[in-house]
Amino acid sequence: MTGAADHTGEPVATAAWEPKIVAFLCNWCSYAGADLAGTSRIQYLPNIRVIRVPCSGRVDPLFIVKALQIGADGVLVAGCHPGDCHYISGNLLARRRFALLKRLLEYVGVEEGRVNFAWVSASEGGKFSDVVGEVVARVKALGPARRLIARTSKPEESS
Amino acid sequence: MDKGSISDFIRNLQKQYTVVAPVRRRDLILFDELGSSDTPTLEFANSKLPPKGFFFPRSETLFRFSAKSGKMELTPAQTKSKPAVLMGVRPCDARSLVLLDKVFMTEKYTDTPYSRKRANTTVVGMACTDPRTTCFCGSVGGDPFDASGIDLLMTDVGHGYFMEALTQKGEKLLPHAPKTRSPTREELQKQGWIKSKARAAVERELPVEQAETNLENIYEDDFWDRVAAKCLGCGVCTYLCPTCHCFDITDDILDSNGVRVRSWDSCVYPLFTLQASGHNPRKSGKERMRQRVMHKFNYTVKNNDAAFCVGCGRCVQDCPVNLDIREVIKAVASQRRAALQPKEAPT
Amino acid sequence: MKNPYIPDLATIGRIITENEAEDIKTFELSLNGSELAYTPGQFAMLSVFGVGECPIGIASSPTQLDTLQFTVKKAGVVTAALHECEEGATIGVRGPYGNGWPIRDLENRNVVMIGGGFAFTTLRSLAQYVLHSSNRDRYRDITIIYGARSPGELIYKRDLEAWSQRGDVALTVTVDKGDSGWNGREGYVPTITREVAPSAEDATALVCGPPIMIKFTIPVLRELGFSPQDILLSLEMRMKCGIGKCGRCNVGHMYVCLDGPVFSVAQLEELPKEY
Amino acid sequence: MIIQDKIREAVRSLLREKRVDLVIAHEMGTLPLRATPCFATEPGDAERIVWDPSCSVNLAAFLQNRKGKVGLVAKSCEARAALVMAAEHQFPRENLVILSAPCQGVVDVKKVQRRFGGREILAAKIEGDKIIFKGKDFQESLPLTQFLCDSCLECRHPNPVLNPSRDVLVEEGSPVAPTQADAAKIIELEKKTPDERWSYFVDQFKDCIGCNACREVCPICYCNECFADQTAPRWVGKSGDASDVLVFHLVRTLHMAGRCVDCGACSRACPMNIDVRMLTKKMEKDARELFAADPGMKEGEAEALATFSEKDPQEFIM
Repeated sequence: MTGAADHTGEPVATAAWEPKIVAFLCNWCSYAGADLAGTSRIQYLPNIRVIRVPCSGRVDPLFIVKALQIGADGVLVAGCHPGDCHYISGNLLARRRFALLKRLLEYVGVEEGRVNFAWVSASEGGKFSDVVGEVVARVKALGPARRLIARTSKPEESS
Repeated sequence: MDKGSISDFIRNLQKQYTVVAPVRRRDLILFDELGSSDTPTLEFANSKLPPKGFFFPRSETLFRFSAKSGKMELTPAQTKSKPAVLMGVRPCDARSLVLLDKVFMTEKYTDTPYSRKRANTTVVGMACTDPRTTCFCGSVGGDPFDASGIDLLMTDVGHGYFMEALTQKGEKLLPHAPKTRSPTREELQKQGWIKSKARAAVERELPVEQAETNLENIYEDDFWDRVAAKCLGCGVCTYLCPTCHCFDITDDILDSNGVRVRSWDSCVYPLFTLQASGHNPRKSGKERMRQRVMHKFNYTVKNNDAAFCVGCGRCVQDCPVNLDIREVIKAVASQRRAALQPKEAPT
Repeated sequence: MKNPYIPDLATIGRIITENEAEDIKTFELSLNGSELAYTPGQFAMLSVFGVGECPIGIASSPTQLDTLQFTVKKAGVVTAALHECEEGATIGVRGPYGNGWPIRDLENRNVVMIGGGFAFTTLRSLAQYVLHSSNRDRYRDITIIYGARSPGELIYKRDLEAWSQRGDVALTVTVDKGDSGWNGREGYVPTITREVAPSAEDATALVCGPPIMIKFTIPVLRELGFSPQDILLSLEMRMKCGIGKCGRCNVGHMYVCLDGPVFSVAQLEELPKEY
Repeated sequence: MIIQDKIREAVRSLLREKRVDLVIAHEMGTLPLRATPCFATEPGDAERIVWDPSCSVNLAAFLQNRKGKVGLVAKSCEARAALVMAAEHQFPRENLVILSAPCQGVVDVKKVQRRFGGREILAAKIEGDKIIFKGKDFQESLPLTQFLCDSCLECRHPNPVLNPSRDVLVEEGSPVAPTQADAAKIIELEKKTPDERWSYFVDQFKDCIGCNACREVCPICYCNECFADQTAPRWVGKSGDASDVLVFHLVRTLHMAGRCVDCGACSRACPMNIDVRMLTKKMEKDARELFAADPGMKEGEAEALATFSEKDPQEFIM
């Protein structure tokens, strides 16, 4: 009666479409890695929208789910390599959460490749660029996000 | 009307009306809009959710807002102009609509999202021929064949349906019913028999009026601690209730567009009355349980001349902890003396 | 018929920061094409689109034809969003709602207004109303007792100044604790009320303030001879609809949005203490 | 002596000796196969206590913030939930006495309704491994296992693990093998394509009415303010948008990770017959596979997600 939205629509990829990727970057490693890529003039794809977080451990799975809900075609979370965490073990706690989140999202049918994780240290400008390239390629192959998307702002017929 | 003609009846109605009727989905009986080839499920005890949702949905857009180049614009939600037929409504649920009218359509303020749908809808009742053991409409002023809120009443008499138009709105539907004929004397007899059997089956002895009076006396009693003890505050009773009508109003936004939404809420939730200052007038389960019972069986009698319970039994059946409202009514009614005596040991 | 949940649009004009802590601001609104015919003591639902709605008492008086004011303390999400708004911003207003102060019943009576802190807003509306030249002769003695935690927390300083210049209103301003620049009264509102000792004869007392102030002021007024019928309070409850439908602001069978927010102590004695 | 009598006896002596102020248990409800919570404070109250497969509420939900010494007549899953809560400081463990016995499983009333269609059950009696159902014009005796919850059929710990110095085990259990393969439905669903799985969940959750029963009956879901109720920011919209419904259930499931004891209360409570456990059991299974999580099996043990191991899997990380 309330007219549940249909979320099974096919992706509408047009030639001009470029995926939007939300990237949660740990302040101490991955953000610095992105910075290094910049200062070293290593190019990386402009599809990412960076959100700087104090630690990959700060990334609540809710943030990732919400990003997908409100318009991201893909998500990247990048933190320090194990052993390098500024807060000793934030990334290791996060690793457990992400493992479960990834499985759960794929289980409900959110395609593999929408949500991605990487360890990128402050000295890995090249790796950062590679990771972004890889994530963009994955998401491009999947097409625009089509699941879990909020339809709030779309016109609808009142019941 | 023959049972076999129900499809044709609906097809005919659909030329002019949107037809909403009970359908079976995932083991549930739910009201839903019928498609052009759907047939309703008319043999059922009652729907899982009451039909109130058709008029007062679980969530509905009141208006949209958008900020276009810095200028705010409001667009009222559109309502469908096609009239609707709500079919297969049990008399208890139809009565609930009459009660809800008393809240949503007052002299001073008319809730137009509700009243427009009400005005635009013809309610086809389905007399209750086989009440469940949890039914107690007879104790709260209803009846398995009650006509209030119904425009056209159908009664299942085995091979066909009796069709009685009770209002002008209902009368307008009759020409759409194919192959109707006047009932035979035997059929009339059978209907009478079905009616009396159904009437005998519903609980009529719940002391609702006694409870209403006693509620005044036991407001401060620790009785409420005991009743509330097993309530987990889940809200199922209120969400499935045909007369519960508490709601929330919230905004949902995406970018510069948004909607203001009215959605069901529940007096059993702790956040329902929580104020921005942190003060909560109904801070514990005790106050919230009391509010629910008082509101249904006392306040509404004062304000709206009727207890806001139609005896459908949904809350009885689906309470996860089996907190049975019938038991609460009985306990309240028998409390007077106990409340005046020294307090029992607290639980 | 108009959907009662759709607010009228209004533009924020002047914004006045009322207190030192800067968490109380008065917003002057101009309605975009609609009108709001209200009496003192009524409230309206203010909307910040995308955040939500909340009930706010009307702080101006209908005698000020060109002004519609709301004084808002930052407390929840909507009031916080209002505080973020700048002049020229568009918000929503619907109302007025509630019974308001009984301006007719107060005629030919002595009016005693007792306010504390931020909760002075609708009393200020009433004060402006009764002191207005077109109304003043319909009311007898007017006493205003107003207190705040500190001098910096006193709101409507310009009104207080203006009233203190008038001969036809007995104004007492007090603070819990003064500072170096303060040479006015010090003391809690209930205590000062006892000192001022307004006569209860042919008088109605209207009390607005934090719960603790109300709790201690009522006994003082009773001692002074005010009957429960002649002490009026304005209640605050969480509200969503403002029109008696949404089910959350009831105290017993009364709805604060419809039957209130103004109740007499006598009425409240009959109701459950659930507010 | 049958287990129920032993439990009543144990409750009676606990209350008589004033070792606890209150015992939370089940008693006869008002509907067939539906026991209801019972709060016993006097030794005599013990007579009302019921211990059988109709006891389907997870009573650990009543422990949060409870003051005073309390006894909990608990099935194994309830005992585990209680231990998870105690480890998370929801009440002091020393205030809790668990009374328990081997569990036969609890009845899923929805399975009964499904079996009998619209026909109303007027009375039902559990006799051994059978249930005798009585309706208006029928009587049928059917195997109990046909009506047990999936979580019970798959239960890996029907015998409670108690602390002998604190708790009371009224009867030792013998090892029991689950009747149904672990996470049977989940594994079946996992084999399907992402599109099929997505359609399954969209279809399941489109009837969610947002009543919060799944959350409120869950002893582990005890937050004072759920993320779904938060307003600044508002994480979960109330417009009934299907995505909001899924965001709520997915994130709730994530919050259950390594803490869910798979009691099945969420699925039993859902008035709309949504099998909420299709999410929570998946989480329980994955947390066990990846991190050997077995919540509530060890007193005071930190939840799996509050700790880590150097060797945790990370092949999914670039």
